[in-house]
Amino acid sequence: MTLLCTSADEAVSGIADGSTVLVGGFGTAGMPFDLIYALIRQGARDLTVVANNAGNADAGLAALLAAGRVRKIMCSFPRQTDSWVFDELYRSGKIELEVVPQGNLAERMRAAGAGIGGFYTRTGVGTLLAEGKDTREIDGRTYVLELPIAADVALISAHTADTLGNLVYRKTARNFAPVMATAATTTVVQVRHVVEPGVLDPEAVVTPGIYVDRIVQVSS
Amino acid sequence: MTLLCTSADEAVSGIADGSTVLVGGFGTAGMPFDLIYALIRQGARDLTVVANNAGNADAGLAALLAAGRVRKIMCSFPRQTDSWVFDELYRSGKIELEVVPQGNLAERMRAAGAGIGGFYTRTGVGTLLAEGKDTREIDGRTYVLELPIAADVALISAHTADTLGNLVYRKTARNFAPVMATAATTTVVQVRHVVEPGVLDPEAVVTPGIYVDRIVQVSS
Amino acid sequence: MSVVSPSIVEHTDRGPLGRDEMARVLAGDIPRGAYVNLGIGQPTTVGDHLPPESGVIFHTENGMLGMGPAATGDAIDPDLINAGKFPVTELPGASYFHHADSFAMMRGGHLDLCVLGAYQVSASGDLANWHTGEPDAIPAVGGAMDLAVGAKQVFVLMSLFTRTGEPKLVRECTYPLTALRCVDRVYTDVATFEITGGDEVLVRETWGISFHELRSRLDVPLIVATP
Amino acid sequence: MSVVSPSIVEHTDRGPLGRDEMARVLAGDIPRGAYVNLGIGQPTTVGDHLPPESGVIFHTENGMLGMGPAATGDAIDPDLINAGKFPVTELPGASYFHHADSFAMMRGGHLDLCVLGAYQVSASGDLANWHTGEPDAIPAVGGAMDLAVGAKQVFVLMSLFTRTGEPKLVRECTYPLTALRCVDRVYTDVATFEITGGDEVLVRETWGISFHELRSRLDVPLIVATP
Repeated sequence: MTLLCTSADEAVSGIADGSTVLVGGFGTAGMPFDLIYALIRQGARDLTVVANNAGNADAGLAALLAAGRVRKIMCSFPRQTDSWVFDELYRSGKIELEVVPQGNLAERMRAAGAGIGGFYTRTGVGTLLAEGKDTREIDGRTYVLELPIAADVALISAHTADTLGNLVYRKTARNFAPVMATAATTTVVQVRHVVEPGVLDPEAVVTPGIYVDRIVQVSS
Repeated sequence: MTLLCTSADEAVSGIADGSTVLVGGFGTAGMPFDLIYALIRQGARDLTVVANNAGNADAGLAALLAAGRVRKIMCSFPRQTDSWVFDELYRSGKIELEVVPQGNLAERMRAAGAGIGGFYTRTGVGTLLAEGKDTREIDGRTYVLELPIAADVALISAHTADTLGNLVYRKTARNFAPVMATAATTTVVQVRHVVEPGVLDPEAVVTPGIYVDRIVQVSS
Repeated sequence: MSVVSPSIVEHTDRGPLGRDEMARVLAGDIPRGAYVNLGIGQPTTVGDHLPPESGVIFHTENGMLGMGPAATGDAIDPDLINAGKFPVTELPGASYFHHADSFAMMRGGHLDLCVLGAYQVSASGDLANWHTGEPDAIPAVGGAMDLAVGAKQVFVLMSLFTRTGEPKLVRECTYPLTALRCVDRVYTDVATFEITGGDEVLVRETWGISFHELRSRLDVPLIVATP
Repeated sequence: MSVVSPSIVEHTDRGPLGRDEMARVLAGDIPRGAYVNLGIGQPTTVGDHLPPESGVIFHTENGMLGMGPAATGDAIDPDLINAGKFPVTELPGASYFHHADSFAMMRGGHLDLCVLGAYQVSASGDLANWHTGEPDAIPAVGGAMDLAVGAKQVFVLMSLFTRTGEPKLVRECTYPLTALRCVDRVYTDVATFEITGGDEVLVRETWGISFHELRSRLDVPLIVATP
């Protein structure tokens, strides 16, 4: 059952120290800023964060990093022109980094959500990022075994939710959110609009409510 | 590039003897009847058909089986109250059957479309349907390795296409079609309506046109 | 050590449950707001006892959440069917998705509960429900193996004995398996059972039979709960 | 045996191509109606030479097919960006999808072509474009490894020499690899190359340099096509 929260603080309550937290967004598009700031106030420490980037400028994910709450980040593209918070933490040895090819990041979270124990991919074959991983020849080609990324919590952003938790997104702000929603024990969503069941087109729902645990409406 | 065909016969032209053909539909919902009848007229033989069922009554897929064109069928649920065509062929040894759990059928076609060389699933562990397949312990649980199902042709049905091949479906007639569209070298779609690009809501397109090779509009 | 006394409800003043009563008993154990998949055949009838007001949301593996009751008359739409291929309806808040997404939902452990029929259930919760194993039988598995391993809880709904009187709750399944150690509860016409994960099966309630008589008719070690 | 004579266009009456000219040359080799992904940085500029009338359909890995040109002024929408995180527009017939679907499209071999930048390309088509290998460098791979193995054809767009004059088309890459044997063509400021799959690289066209001079400046065996 999906819980409609009255504040972002309520929505992130109970996140434990040491949790693995999926954070939606590609750059700032789709980043759940309100939930991240609430998580900073909530105080959970020693987090492993999974996200595409390692924060932009001083906002959102970068602010969570700057607050010293993140032990490790798994992402595809940490190095950006405005990723100075991460860059400083990384160079001073204060944060662990696991670089994951973007397609593996998405597919490994999908696997966690879909009950797949592991999958073989050609991405990374023969590169540093496949070192130490099992490989297998299938139909004459070499593949690398990749394992699921499951998480305790997903913090994502969507455009509109109904009160059953069905979600629709807007344009490329969709990005990782639907996959993350499937891969976390608790999925928390900030949305711009909340509507009654029956308002969203059932053919166009992207994330069915079964994947959504908590919703909070934020002013955009 | 997507080709708009003027007839179902044109849409199925060139399908070779011995092809693997994915046939959409769950029971009769979403079954591409016009394409199947065109395939019967076209004459390709010795086909391997992948579908959820093995045909209902004497129509559609059952008619293709009755015409003696199918060497082997891979499906999850051949035995139905009205699957008499298949039942007779099977009992008289005239068709080969590979029973695949429905989730594996869908996931194996997705794997083919997604460049996944194989995946580990718990479905089937310890059963007849996993005999002879590789297993692996992951995180203390046993999984079975399943391999992709790729095909030469997919015959599917959709509700509306635009001329770039973007597709939307209607209710549970969607079923296997979006996955099959990704797993075949040539994807052929029968649709009820064809519209210009820009008419379909980009947020609600289910099958992007990149997966669609041929479209034919049929009267429903 | 606490004193163990039987905690079981025995309805010996009546006969076994009818099919509709069995479905109602099972339905009564489904929590409000649960996401539920009902297998084809008798399990589908459980839905008759869970109207939309129950808050239970039904999944059908052919690509829908929020499935409503059976469709009749003008509401019948060939594009809107359930896993048993019967016409159904759509409730407010429904959503459609394709088969890979539908089975990802199932296999990924997101459904709270599924209800399945069975040829046999073993004391350790092994399920056999897809193949009689007879040489001329046409096997058909559908989504049973996926549901059995994927749903958070698996409830079986079946008669406890075959027409020839053989028990279907057994020490070890003799029919080909659907999945290992997957069943949580078994709802039958004469008793409801909980699979404990140990060697013994727990009996919760009986109809038309006493616990002692039930024990004499099954080859499975039975226990009752500590109150 | 046929008589082999050089089949190459040598533009020795001018200097090397400018960055915009490089993008235009590459764009000229993209077939009408192709599905194309342009990598971040210089590869993105190829799109400037492929207006909507070209029929080329652009994929951006952050979840869109049918991406239009850069957005400016009021058309800027923070929810609509490309893989380089710059605002873009939507063309009629566009579609949005999530990241796993977007990379399934890429990794499943459905994109006709991707254009990537590179630190190095080897004679056999190995690509190095994600990591300088320097100890204090922050590695960032993004979607490069997925694109390199997934697209039907991989075109590299890069200057042929580093600022210090080192060739970037090499016998073996010394930088950490992105993918093995994935590059089909290399478009540079002084020449365009085809990776043949053999030991030698085929030169198609040169600018501001002759084939013979080019051969003297690279440590890679070069050939020209049989006309």
